[in-house]
Amino acid sequence: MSKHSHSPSYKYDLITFAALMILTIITIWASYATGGTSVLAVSVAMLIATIKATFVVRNFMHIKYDHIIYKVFIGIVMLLFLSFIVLLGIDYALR
Amino acid sequence: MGYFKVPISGHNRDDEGSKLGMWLFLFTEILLFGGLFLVYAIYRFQYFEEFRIIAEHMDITLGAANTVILITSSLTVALSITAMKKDQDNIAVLLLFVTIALALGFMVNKFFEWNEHIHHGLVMGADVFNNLQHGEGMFLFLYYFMTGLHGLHVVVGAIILAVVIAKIINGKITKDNFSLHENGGLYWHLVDLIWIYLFPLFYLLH
Amino acid sequence: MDNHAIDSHLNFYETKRGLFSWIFTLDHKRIALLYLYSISLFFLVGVALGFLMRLELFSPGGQVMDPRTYNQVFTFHGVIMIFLVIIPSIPAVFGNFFLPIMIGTDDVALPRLNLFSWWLYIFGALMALGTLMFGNGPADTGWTFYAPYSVTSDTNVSMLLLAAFILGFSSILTGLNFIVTIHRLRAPQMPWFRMPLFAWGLYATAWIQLLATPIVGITLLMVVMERTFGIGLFDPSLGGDPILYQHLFWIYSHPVVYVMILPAMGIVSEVIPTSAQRTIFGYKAIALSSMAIAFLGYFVWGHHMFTSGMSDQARVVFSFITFLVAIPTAIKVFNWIATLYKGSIYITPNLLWSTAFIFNFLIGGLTGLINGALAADVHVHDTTYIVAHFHYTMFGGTIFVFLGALHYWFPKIWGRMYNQKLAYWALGLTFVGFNILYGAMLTVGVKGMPRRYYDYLPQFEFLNKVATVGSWILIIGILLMIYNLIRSARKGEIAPRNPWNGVTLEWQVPSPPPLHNFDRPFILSEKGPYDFSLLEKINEVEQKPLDH
Amino acid sequence: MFTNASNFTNDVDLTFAIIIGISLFFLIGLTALMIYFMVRYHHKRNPVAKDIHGHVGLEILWTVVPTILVLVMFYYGWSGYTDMRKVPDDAMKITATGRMWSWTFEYENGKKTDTLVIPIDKPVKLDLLSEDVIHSLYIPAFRVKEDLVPGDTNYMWFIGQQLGTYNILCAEYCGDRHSYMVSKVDVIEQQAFETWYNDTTQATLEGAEAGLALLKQNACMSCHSVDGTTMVGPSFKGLFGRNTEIESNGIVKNITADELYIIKSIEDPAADVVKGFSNIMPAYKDKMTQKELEQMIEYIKTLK
Ligand code: HEA
Ligand code: HEA
Ligand code: HEC
Ligand code: CUA
Ligand SMILES: [Cu+2]
Repeated sequence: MSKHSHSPSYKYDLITFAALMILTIITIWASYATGGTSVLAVSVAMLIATIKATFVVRNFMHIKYDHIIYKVFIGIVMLLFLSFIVLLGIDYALR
Repeated sequence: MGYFKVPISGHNRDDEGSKLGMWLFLFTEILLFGGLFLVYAIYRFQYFEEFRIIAEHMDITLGAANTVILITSSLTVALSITAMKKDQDNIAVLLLFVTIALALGFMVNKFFEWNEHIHHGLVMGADVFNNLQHGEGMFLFLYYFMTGLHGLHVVVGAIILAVVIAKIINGKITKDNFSLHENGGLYWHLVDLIWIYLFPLFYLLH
Repeated sequence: MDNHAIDSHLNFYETKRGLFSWIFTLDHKRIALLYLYSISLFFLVGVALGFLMRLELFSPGGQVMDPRTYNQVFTFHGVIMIFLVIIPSIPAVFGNFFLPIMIGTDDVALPRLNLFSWWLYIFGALMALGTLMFGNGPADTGWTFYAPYSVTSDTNVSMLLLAAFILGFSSILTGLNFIVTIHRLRAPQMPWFRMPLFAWGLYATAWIQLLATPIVGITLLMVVMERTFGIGLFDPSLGGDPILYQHLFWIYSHPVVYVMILPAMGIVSEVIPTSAQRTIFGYKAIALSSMAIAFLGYFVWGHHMFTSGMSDQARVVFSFITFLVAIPTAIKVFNWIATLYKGSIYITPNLLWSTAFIFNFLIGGLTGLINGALAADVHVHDTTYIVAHFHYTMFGGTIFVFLGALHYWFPKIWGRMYNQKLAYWALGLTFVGFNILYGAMLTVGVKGMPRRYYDYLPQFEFLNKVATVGSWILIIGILLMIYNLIRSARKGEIAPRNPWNGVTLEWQVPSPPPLHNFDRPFILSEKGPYDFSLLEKINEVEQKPLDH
Repeated sequence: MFTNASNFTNDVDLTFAIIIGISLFFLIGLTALMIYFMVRYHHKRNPVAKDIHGHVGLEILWTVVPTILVLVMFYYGWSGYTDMRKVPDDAMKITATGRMWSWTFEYENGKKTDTLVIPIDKPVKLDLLSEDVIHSLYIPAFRVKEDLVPGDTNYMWFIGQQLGTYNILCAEYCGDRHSYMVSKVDVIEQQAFETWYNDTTQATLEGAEAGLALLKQNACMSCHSVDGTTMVGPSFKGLFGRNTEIESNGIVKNITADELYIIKSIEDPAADVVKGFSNIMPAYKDKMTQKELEQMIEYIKTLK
């Protein structure tokens, strides 16, 4: 079992939940506000989704309290995926 | 230089090891979906108009409802792990049951949604579908593929959680030994995580 | 230790017997052997297909089969060799057997998962073989499964794709297991930079298996779906983009060539210090260059697509990064050779397989540089030059090391010595045959003979004949080696613990090892894994066995 | 190597020569060093090994030198390649179409051929199209190659600099007869080219003769023989009036090949699939006129 430096608390989970719900409402609202179709809309939606994902990973999945190596790994995986997108972009945007 | 004993063994319990293994597996899952996200990204820009038009058929309300369901289920799993750590077995089990119920709700919702599409002929093989623009068909296919694969993960996740429930009741999972519970939780959060991206990509961006 | 002491006078073969004790075993050594035997079996099938192709290409015109069959043969040959032989080969066999021993533990971290990946492997393999029986004949698409041909071909492509998908997961799980094992089960006195280099190679490999394989998995699945539902994900007549398929395929399939070569490089880094009886030159450089290769290897996939119609800028970017990967590889080669300097070298078949590897891999790697150069690749792309390049790296590289490793660890695995004289002969024939075969293909490729050609223009005949003759010499060499190894495993002299005077942990356990690997405390040096000043101490133990 | 057949041969061969030169240096040098060490430091000659853990200076040296060398290689590959993508404005445009398993070249005046004919010393641009799967147009002597991707437009250009006939090969695997998807490029004098270019007598052929020309032009001959050998499809020899077993919508039946059947087989080959063959023939519906169909059948009738 992993050592947790914090004491478990329901409140913490509930706050995270509240944040996720609020972000869900914001992203729906934003999709209407941005017209839902432009490049801007896609970027905003992805940005909000990423903020939500960060909450889930950090708070629900306890990355905040885990060994630093997990953060490094997650960073590498994200970097990898982003570079795939960038390299594909170099082809598709310039073809 | 020195003499020492053989330390840890592959057959001993190693919770940190199991958790590491689970995380590595989650990375694999993320990249499995990642391939699909790459395809989506490319075609989204290639067929911007078609994707927009066909996305009109998506029901935001149903999508939002499922988003709320999944986030809530993520909460209940997180709470049940907290309960486990506090040695409140009964609450933990109860919360897991709620999670599975929510998973079921998600799938029922999904079923109605797909049913609706099929009813309108928006499915591979139907005439309406065959007459769609190429980009529109692509969108629908990716929609079925990605949400279908995601649905499969929901089912698998629910089964894992059911096993966890059984083991808690049997006393095999306890305050000092809840690695499976924790890992099941991690898997469940991944399911939520992926949906967080699927929701805007398929429902919101029209 | 104490709790294991009871049965440690039995080796791991003797603890239990019977078929079930093998196919349901959780012992990493037995799982390794299960892999070895199944891989060898499929390997022989693949070899036979390679032999058939060479017969067909002996002269222009049809020789022994028709075009469709030829296409199915090279596809099956490629799929077997890549997915069933070379990807699992070193990690699943030698990694499984020696990684836990070399880092001082008694098994991998997740033994059940280990067994499960072998079963997945067998399941996938049977499915691949199943295409011979079910549907409209085995696939004829080439191992690259390029769309739209793979979408429209009427052969049983779908089943082969599913098989590859399953085999991919087997490979992912092996990698996952190794990462956890290396993170969690290293002996307490073995920090990262005192791990044997083979472990470093496996660690780098495992990350590629873990993070690249799922992408090709899902891509192959997309093709299956496309074939089943008639959707145009990659088929241009339905709006798809075939080049996107190529991107997704190579995002995995370039990194996977480093899955093949990095563990092999790890083994070479073990054999050379043992043979030279001195420490490795530039330990950290070799260890870190494995990680660098694994990392950079993710970003070069586009070099397989220089003529595909990708944007010109992308071609330049990919060409540039391709050249960067060559640098860490060069570092390794230089360090190996420097390790021989001022050593006290014992010439053994082990060492010669490794040096033969270095020679072949130099040719393979250096021809890779020509492929990476844009102007030159336009000419040699999809010619037999490429075929020779990848046989030089995969066969001359990985498989040579695999065979070398069989010799190096033979005494440890089977507890007997092999016949050295026969081993030299087998190696010699294999090496000569190999270079005739692929040297000729290299040349005929530069002259412009495209690959996957059933028939060819008359001006290519001479070199093709040379290649075919080379394949005969090669196969004689391999058969001789197989004969020698099988005979020695049954009748060879009994091997001591440490026949080659190595110092890594596997030489401190009995040959063959007991079920829980160690029968006594082992010795580790603070100066790293290759500290030969310990040799006397290690071998001393052998003379006076400890009392249990 | 080092011919002058096209304007790219020099650049490509130079890139080759440079990389091979550097490679041979390392291959021979490292192999020799390896063998020397094995002999010089054999345990009989050197019983006590010396532990050397490494040398920072050397590590830096053999990182920096290869880095410089690969940058040189990259540069030559890149500069040779840049020219291949810069088409001069005055290039003659030809559309090259690939299909299973033949080539068609269409000139600006509508002239269609199955071999490429180009004037010497004049830049030529090929627009590359494919009708089915990916092919790749490869002229080894010219050192050029580019894929023909269905649904996409690729291009290549070159200048033929030496009179003569060179091979065109298909370099991307495209199915059963991939290795037979070959053609030629004729590099001829400007004068001769103009005569050839303006000659359109082909259209004046009549009857069975025209039929044969059409069969060749439409690539039928890449799958069907006229001498009775079975290639990818059934032979045309004796086809007319033959009793054939076909599968039509999953039902197997026997028919006699008459005009209607043959026309149907050409326009919609998937409808009736001859037993023992796969359904891979492309449909030619709307690609041929009634007259052309008749001419082809007329020719097929002559093959008894
Ligand atoms: C084990 C497998 C393996 C390995 C290790 C490699 C290693 C390399 N490969 Fe290879 N490759 C394949 C397997 C492998 N390849 C396969 C299977 C294909 C074809 C797939 C198909 O189409 O079916 C292929 C195809 C292929 C292509 C595509 C060709 C084409 O289709 O047109 C290219 C292009 O750049 C390429 C490049 C390289 C390079 C630059 C390396 C480098 O990593 C090599 C680095 C090594 C060295 C450089 C030698 C050692 C260094 C020195 C001695 C120092 C001196 C060096 C310098 C001065 C730099 N490979
Ligand atoms: C590891 C990979 C591997 C290996 C070992 C081989 C081995 C051989 N290959 Fe390979 N080949 C491929 C991978 C490999 N191939 C791939 C990926 C392709 C591309 C397919 C495609 O285009 O889609 C290809 C394509 C290919 C072609 C080109 C087809 C074409 O483009 O037209 C040819 C042509 O001759 C050929 C020939 C051979 C021959 C004669 C052998 C061998 O038969 C030579 C004999 C070798 C041995 C006899 C030895 C090795 C022994 C062992 C490993 C020991 C086993 C262990 C025990 C017994 C314990 N191969
Ligand atoms: C890609 C290969 C290919 C090409 C190109 C091709 N065919 Fe075919 N053809 C086939 C195959 C395979 C069959 C048998 C299966 C079927 O009936 O569809 C066939 C069947 C036929 C038949 C029926 C033969 C019989 O024995 O009943 C005719 C007639 C025919 N083709 C004519 C043509 C003509 C005319 C052309 C060119 C305009 C042509 N084909 C081009 C592959 C091809
Ligand atoms: Cu066309 Cu190969
Ligand atoms: Cu590559």
